[in-house]
Amino acid sequence: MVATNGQRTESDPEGQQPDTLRKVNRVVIRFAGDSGDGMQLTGDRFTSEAAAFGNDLATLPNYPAEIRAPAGTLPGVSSFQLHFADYDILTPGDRPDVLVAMNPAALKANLGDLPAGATVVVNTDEFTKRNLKKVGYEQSPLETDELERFTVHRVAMSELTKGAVAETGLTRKEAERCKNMFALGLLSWMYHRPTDNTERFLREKFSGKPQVAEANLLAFRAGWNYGETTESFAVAYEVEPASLPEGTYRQVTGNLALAYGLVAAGQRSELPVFLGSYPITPASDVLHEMAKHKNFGVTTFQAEDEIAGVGAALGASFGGSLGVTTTSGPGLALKSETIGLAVALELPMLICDIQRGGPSTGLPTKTEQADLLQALYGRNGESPVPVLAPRSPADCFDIAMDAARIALTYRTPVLLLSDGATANGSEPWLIPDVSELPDLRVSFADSPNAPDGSEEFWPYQRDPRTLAREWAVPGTPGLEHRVGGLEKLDGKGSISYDPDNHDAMVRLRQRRIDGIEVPDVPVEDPDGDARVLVLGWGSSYGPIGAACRRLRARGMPVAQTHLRHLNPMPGNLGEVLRRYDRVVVPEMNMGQLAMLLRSRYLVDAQSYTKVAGLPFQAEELENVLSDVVQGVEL
Amino acid sequence: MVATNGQRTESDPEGQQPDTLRKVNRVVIRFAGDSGDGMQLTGDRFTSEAAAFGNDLATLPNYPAEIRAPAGTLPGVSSFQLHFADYDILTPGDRPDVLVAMNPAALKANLGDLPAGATVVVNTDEFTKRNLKKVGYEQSPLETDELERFTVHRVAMSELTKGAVAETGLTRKEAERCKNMFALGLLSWMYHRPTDNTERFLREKFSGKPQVAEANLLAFRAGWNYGETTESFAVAYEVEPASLPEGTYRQVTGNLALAYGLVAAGQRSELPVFLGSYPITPASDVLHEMAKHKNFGVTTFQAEDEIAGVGAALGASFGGSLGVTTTSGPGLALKSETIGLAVALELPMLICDIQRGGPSTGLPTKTEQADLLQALYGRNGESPVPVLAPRSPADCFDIAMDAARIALTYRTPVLLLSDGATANGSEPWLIPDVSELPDLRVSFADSPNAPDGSEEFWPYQRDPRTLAREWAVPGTPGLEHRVGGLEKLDGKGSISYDPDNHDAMVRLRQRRIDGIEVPDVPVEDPDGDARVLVLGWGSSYGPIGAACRRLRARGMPVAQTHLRHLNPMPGNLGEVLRRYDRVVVPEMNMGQLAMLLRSRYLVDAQSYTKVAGLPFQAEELENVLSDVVQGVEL
Amino acid sequence: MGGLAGVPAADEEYSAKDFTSDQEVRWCPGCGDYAVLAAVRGFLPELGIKRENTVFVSGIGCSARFPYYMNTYGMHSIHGRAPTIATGLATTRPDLSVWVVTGDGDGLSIGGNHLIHALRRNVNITVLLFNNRIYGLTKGQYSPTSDQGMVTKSTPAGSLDTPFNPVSLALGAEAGFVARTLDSDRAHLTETLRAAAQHRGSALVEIYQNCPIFNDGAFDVLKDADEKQRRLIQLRHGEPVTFGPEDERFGVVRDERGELRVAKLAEVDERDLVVHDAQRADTSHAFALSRLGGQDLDPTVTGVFRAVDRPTYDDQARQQLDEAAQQRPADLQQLLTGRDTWTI
Amino acid sequence: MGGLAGVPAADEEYSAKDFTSDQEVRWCPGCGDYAVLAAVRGFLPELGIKRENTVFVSGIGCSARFPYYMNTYGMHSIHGRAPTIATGLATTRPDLSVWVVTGDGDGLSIGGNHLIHALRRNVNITVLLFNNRIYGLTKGQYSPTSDQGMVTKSTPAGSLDTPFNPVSLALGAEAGFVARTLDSDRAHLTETLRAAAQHRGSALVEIYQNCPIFNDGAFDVLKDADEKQRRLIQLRHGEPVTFGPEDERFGVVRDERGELRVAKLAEVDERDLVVHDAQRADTSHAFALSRLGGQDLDPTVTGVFRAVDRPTYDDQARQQLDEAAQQRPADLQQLLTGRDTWTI
Ligand SMILES: Cc1ncc(C[n+]2csc(CCOP(=O)(O)OP(=O)(O)O)c2C)c(N)n1
Ligand SMILES: Cc1ncc(C[n+]2csc(CCOP(=O)(O)OP(=O)(O)O)c2C)c(N)n1
Ligand code: SF4
Ligand code: SF4
Ligand SMILES: [Mg+2]
Ligand SMILES: [Mg+2]
Repeated sequence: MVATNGQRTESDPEGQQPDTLRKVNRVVIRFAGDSGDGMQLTGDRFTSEAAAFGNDLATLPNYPAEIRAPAGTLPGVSSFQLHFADYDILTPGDRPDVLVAMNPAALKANLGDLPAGATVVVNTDEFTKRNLKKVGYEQSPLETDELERFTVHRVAMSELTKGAVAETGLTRKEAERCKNMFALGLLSWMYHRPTDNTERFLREKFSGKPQVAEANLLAFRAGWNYGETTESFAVAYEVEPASLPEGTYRQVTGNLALAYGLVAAGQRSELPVFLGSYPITPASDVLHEMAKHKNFGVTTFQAEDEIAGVGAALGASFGGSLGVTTTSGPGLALKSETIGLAVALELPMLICDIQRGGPSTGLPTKTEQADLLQALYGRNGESPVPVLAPRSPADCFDIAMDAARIALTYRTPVLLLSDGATANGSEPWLIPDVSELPDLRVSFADSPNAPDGSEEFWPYQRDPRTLAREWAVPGTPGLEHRVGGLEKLDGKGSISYDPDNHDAMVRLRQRRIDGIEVPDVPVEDPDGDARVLVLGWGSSYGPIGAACRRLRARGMPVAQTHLRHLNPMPGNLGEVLRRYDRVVVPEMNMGQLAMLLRSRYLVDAQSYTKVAGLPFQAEELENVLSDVVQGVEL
Repeated sequence: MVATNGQRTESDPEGQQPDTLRKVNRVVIRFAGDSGDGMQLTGDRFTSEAAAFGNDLATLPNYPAEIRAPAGTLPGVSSFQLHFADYDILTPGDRPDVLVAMNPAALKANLGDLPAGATVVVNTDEFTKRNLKKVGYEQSPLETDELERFTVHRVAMSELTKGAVAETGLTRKEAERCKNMFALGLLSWMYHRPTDNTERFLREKFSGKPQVAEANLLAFRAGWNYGETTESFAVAYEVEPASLPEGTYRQVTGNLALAYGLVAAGQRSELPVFLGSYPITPASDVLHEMAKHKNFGVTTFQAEDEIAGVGAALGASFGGSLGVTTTSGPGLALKSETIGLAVALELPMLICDIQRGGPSTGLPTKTEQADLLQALYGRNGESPVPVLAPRSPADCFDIAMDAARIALTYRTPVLLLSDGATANGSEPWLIPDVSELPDLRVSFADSPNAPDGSEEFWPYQRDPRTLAREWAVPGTPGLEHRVGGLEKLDGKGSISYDPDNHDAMVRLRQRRIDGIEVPDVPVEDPDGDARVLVLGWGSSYGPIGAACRRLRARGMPVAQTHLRHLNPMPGNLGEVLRRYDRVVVPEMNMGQLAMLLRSRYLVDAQSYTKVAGLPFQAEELENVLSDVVQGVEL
Repeated sequence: MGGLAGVPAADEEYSAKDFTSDQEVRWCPGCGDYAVLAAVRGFLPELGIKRENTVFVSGIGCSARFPYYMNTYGMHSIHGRAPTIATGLATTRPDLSVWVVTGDGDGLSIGGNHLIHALRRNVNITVLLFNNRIYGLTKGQYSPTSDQGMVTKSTPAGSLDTPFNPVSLALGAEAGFVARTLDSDRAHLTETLRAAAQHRGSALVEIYQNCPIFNDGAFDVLKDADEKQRRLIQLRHGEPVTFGPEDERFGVVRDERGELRVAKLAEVDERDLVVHDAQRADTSHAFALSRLGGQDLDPTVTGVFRAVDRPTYDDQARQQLDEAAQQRPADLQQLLTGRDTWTI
Repeated sequence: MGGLAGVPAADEEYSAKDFTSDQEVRWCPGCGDYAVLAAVRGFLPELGIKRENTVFVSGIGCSARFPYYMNTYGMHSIHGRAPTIATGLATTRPDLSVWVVTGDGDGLSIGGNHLIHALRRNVNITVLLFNNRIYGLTKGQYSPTSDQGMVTKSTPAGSLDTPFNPVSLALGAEAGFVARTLDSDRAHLTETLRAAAQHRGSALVEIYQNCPIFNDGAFDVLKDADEKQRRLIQLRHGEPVTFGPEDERFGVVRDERGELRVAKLAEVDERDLVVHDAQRADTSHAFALSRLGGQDLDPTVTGVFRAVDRPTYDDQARQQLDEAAQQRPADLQQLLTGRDTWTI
């Protein structure tokens, strides 16, 4: 295999020796086909196989906003990219080493991303005149020199599949629908994957339809055998297990890890969890997942809209539950007034925004980081809320737990900013030992607390350290009280129009959030000689990290740090920033974090921005950063 | 009269001479009473008298959030402060020279604001045991030494009023309700005001109830005569007309000026105006006012909620009207998703936020400037909108016109940030000559514009200078097209999921807003030797200006500039900021503009913040600034 | 199962005073809200549930100040959203009696969607809709229940839209319990609240409420002794629908086309009188009654239009949780571990 | 005055093709939306109005892509808000024919409030509600019209709430025009659209629409020839309500309690049959019909339930403007100057 991106195969450093089983360190595969072709499932299965084998991995699904755009068209192309390796990797990969193209549209849409020398596997059966015309090919690219830079495998997948499953008696149309499993079988052979899991998976998935299960299995095996037996696939590759930290791993997507984190927060706080939500891409899957865990005391409520979702969550919090709401950018906009109420009420609540391309409906299935300022400031009046962001799919679990810690300790709504790439991407996750998860238990108020000895309950009486107010839930005798959105007297909590009290309360709410304990930010600067610091937040962690590795491998020192806490910011951040000659902040927005840093620390942080609905590529950041590093070295 | 705040009477520089008619340069009067006592009306009438007399003036109403809190209680106190002078003044005054207190609650609530030597006029009839007890007075303050620092006039206003109007045959209760006119009459005598207007006003207001009109007139005259005849009022004062720029003036509140500006924008653009709104304090009066001007082609629509209000406005804009929506902070939060749509659609629309105290319901009848960041960033995705803010009540007219200019020229929603103090405050307004108002006419697209000669209409084809897209309204033959919230291909306007197009469109939308022409900001630095710059925005213009005058009068140089355009900012601002050693930014929030300036210009702008629901006082800013000026002089 | 099943019983006898908070009541003199407050304070003790297990949630408006005046738990939330908050609370806390206080603007204008969804969903909450046919707190704009043509601050030339009939709207939204009553009739108000509290599921009680400041006298015809007799129908389950003064009784009959109309009792056959049945599954009966006189209050139908039991959202949601817990233990470690793992 | 009064007449004859935009239609194969699109494209030419004076406004959802496929003016707005945009447009532009396309999620869940207010307000717009009883675009969560107990992505243990009956809801919200039809019956769909377009004021047309991907076959019983005959009622103004196959006709009668029910035609007196009258002022008649069979489609009542004229919001709003203009000239200088001025 001609390895790409500076990675060389181990056994074959020059990529010449025509072996039958060759070792490589890492591979990026992209499955691409029509929305109806089942590419997400195929990618998912291959990912599971890689995970089961012990590779490190990262994935990037990409699908259209339409449920099913017209078959065979460019807008209808759906793809799934997977990066797996024998070492710890950071991104789903910039450019595929292998593209599986199930039809001409899939080929055309993805060709531009391939490096020279890549492998292309095409389903020739779909390269009909009609299909070619749909995407504007005059002549089949399989017959021109358009693919000459690539190694092309032409496979009649549809027909082979139909042949393989004929015995099941499915209709031709049903039979053909198994061709994605043929492709999976073929790729599984090429990369020497274990197949048991997939076979088991297929049997379970179609347990109600044994005929379909059988057909999928047959197709899968046919694909494998096709690789094994045909001449055209002279070589198979092997990617050894990665040497990750010891422990038991599983594969998680960001949304799954987030849902687990929320369930775990409920368990560790011993509070019921109430999720009030309204479906929206790419957040809906968190609702779907949470709905499965009623046995953990998790109530899910699909509300009539986003406002009702967050309102119900707040009502549940008032009643002593851990109220949660999940959404994406447009939904966050709608929730903003109610989040403001939660700020005034000083009740714990989690608001998870899985960011997507904006403004407005924007690019609903694409990723972006452009809701940071909305999260911080998208409410009337001074209404500070803590903001956290996971840096990778698996990190969603920890971030959810930490968000719950902050919400419960400080009695505040907390905003968690994930994004489409994190939500749908996946990676191996070192399964935590539950007994070692943080203890999140809280105590509810149970007795009068008025400092004047009046035996009254004052709902805005505070813990002097955290400034958190007491949480007295309905049903507690003697603590009857009223809360609301009007300004209230500190301590007593009654309505107050007093100017000085208002000023004091505004500052107090700010101080409470500013005072939240968040860990110092660690800096990765292996040789300690970097003069350039790269700082990011959220899902850009992977590509930034990969770019830094590449620079260092090229002998260019660069320091990296990554913010998981956006508000308040880590206490050492100012000092860290001032340590470097240059600070570069790559963001998938127009420079929102950079603005905050510049304002707060008066540091001339430079933005590098891309707002294209796709994650950064390690390569592009490598180029940007190498220019900066070379600049300061001059 | 003992003049306060460094202002001395002209004819009596030492304040000693016991004259019968004495000239003063400026007076601050506060009328205070129960919510039911008609203090807003009383203040309003006095203001009209002062205006008619040609004084410069500024007003500050202050009333509770309840419609009518229990009579006689502190929360029920309503007041109206008025500052009038023989020169151009900037604020409604820090501390009243005269307090009219209609009951014990009004006295107690306002006493703390009075400078030593102030005049207090009380309605003794209300100082009953019961009323005193309601506000916690053990003994009447009229009988203790609590008021010894003031000149107190004890007037049995209720009884005197009842006596005066007895002949009309009104019930005692109805009769007593005229006591505010008695107070007005008395004060009108004290300050030598012309009374014709008030008499005419009363006759018109109660034209349907001649008995009531008569009673109010009698009470008003009784008050006047009381001043004229009783011994206790030895002195009357005179404040000469102010020497403002030549022209014809009237008095306007901010909300009135804003409504007029919107009507004028419709007339000057020759577009119908459509206001979609939902009532909310302190914005409702704009809706009420606009509803009166249907003869100007103004449609007002009270929607079911804020979202429907802005949605309808956007629909009207799509149809070729000037769509407008008015609201306050919580309503802006609700409108944010739709404003995002307007950003994507690139249609002109005005969104007016009359800011009030937050967060959440906050202090609905108080003023604040804490929606600036919400206005800028309170939407999902990158969705830049221009933001403007009036600096005084009369300035609302010009700002509305300018906001319309920007919206129409650049095809963009525009946010206008007024606030409670500006909205309800009033000042003299030099009535503009309509023929000299800016010409806001636009031209709608009327023919195909595809650059490829295809005779198609491309809705996102742009003016190369403004980057504004064409506005083709339904009903135009041949230009049928569809717009929407999904990302679209530049030029053609069809849906596009192309990554590069998205990136380009995000930058284009930003560039279009950044490129809006706004005037350079002028700096007031009379001697050119200031090292400290004070910069504000919105309604703090008055107190900042007054504070600067005082400093300069004390020989301390200070420069002042004020932002009316918050986004984009004036082109010369960076240069202006860098000219000074120190930049101080007073804001009625936690430093929102300061944050923007620091980030954008990397200038160490220092915030001075107060979030108490009340405007700055000139005195407090004088103190803050004098410390800063002295600091740099060291 | 009654509306209060699951709410712990009080172990003391309360009086109205126990439900009175220390906050001074701040409505305008003469406001109808006072009467409703007094009725609620007076009625709650008879429910016999713990005071601390009672919660009032309101939106924004004059009426929305209600919770401050009740010595129970309470939340004065934001405009229109009280039903959403109550839904989260009621779903997670079967031991609470949850009340929503809203106005014609709060509940029918900005909050209309939450209201109709709460009713259809059938969460165990009781909604008191204070209908004064005006926006009080914002000082007198027309509301979705104002008379057509009404001149208000925002409609100087008269309002244009057809008002909602809140009872019809609720019935169209699948409400299980809908009633109407009057601020000024304490006995009827109390009786209606009692029925609402006993109902398990979402209950809507529309209360005609006078706003002396911005819409004074909107319901005066129902307060004038004569007019009241002539107009006011009080529905009673199982009884024929009749009303009117002793000397001139009226009854409701169904005409040839199937429509309800008012007739002189003397002129109709008693057997033709419509008999009220609040428990009919078919909502058409209650709906037809709601159309008998509407905005013009002539006649005015009050009482319980419909009281039909069906499983509540919150009971079922909790049941799903219980069933899941019985089927699968809450083993967090097992959940996190899942089935496809590998060990390094 | 008809729904299209004020819209300029076309000076050419259009065909369906004229209403077809250059955008490729992107619904799933077999989606019911195709049939509705074809019907609308085919029907619009007969209205005889200028194409450029036709506007489609939609929210978000699969169905909301509709405007892209129409060669008219159009806006694909945001979730649930299309009625608000249409309201602003229709009020300011009497020369346009304004259509709203919405789904059961878009129009009844997030957008429910705007829908009921548009109906009560009676703005001259026509709302097509594509009811597939599921959220299509977000891939299969239950909607406010999904069957109770339905297992969907968001309700793995079955949904809990009672669905809305959109026709009942609209009638409870004072709608002047309400109809129901089917994606698969082109003739009936066209006929219904025709009636809706002719109606001046807000018109709601509920269209049962199949989503083969996430809720396939929801309306299959109405497509099966036999079942359809047994279940489908097509209301016709002025005619008795009857249906059923030749050999077993049914009719709708009113029972002793005044409720509507289905009876075998053979077993009832023809004179007892309910005669449909879409123009009755009393909504109760239409409402009762809407309760005859509901979620279970047994029977399924289609056609125009109610078509009652009353002044529209937008006509009246424009009239107020005209009247004001006649009374007071638009003298801006005079307005700005006002009455209390002083000169320096
Ligand atoms: C989001 C939002 N929009 C508008 C308002 C202003 N507002 C407060 S109460 C109210 C209407 C009150 O009317 P109603 O519900 O009938 O209550 P009432 O005062 O008549 O009791 C409005 C428009 C607000 N507080 N918040
Ligand atoms: C504010 C907002 N919330 C949620 C969504 C996600 N969303 C898009 S369409 C939709 C529901 C679609 O259902 P329906 O209206 O029935 O249309 P269908 O797809 O079935 O035609 C949802 C929840 C969104 N786009 N915007
Ligand atoms: S304004 Fe009306 S509703 Fe509000 S408190 Fe006063 S009387 Fe009551
Ligand atoms: S998901 Fe359903 S409704 Fe949406 S396009 Fe596909 S078939 Fe139609
Ligand atoms: Mg009201
Ligand atoms: Mg649907």
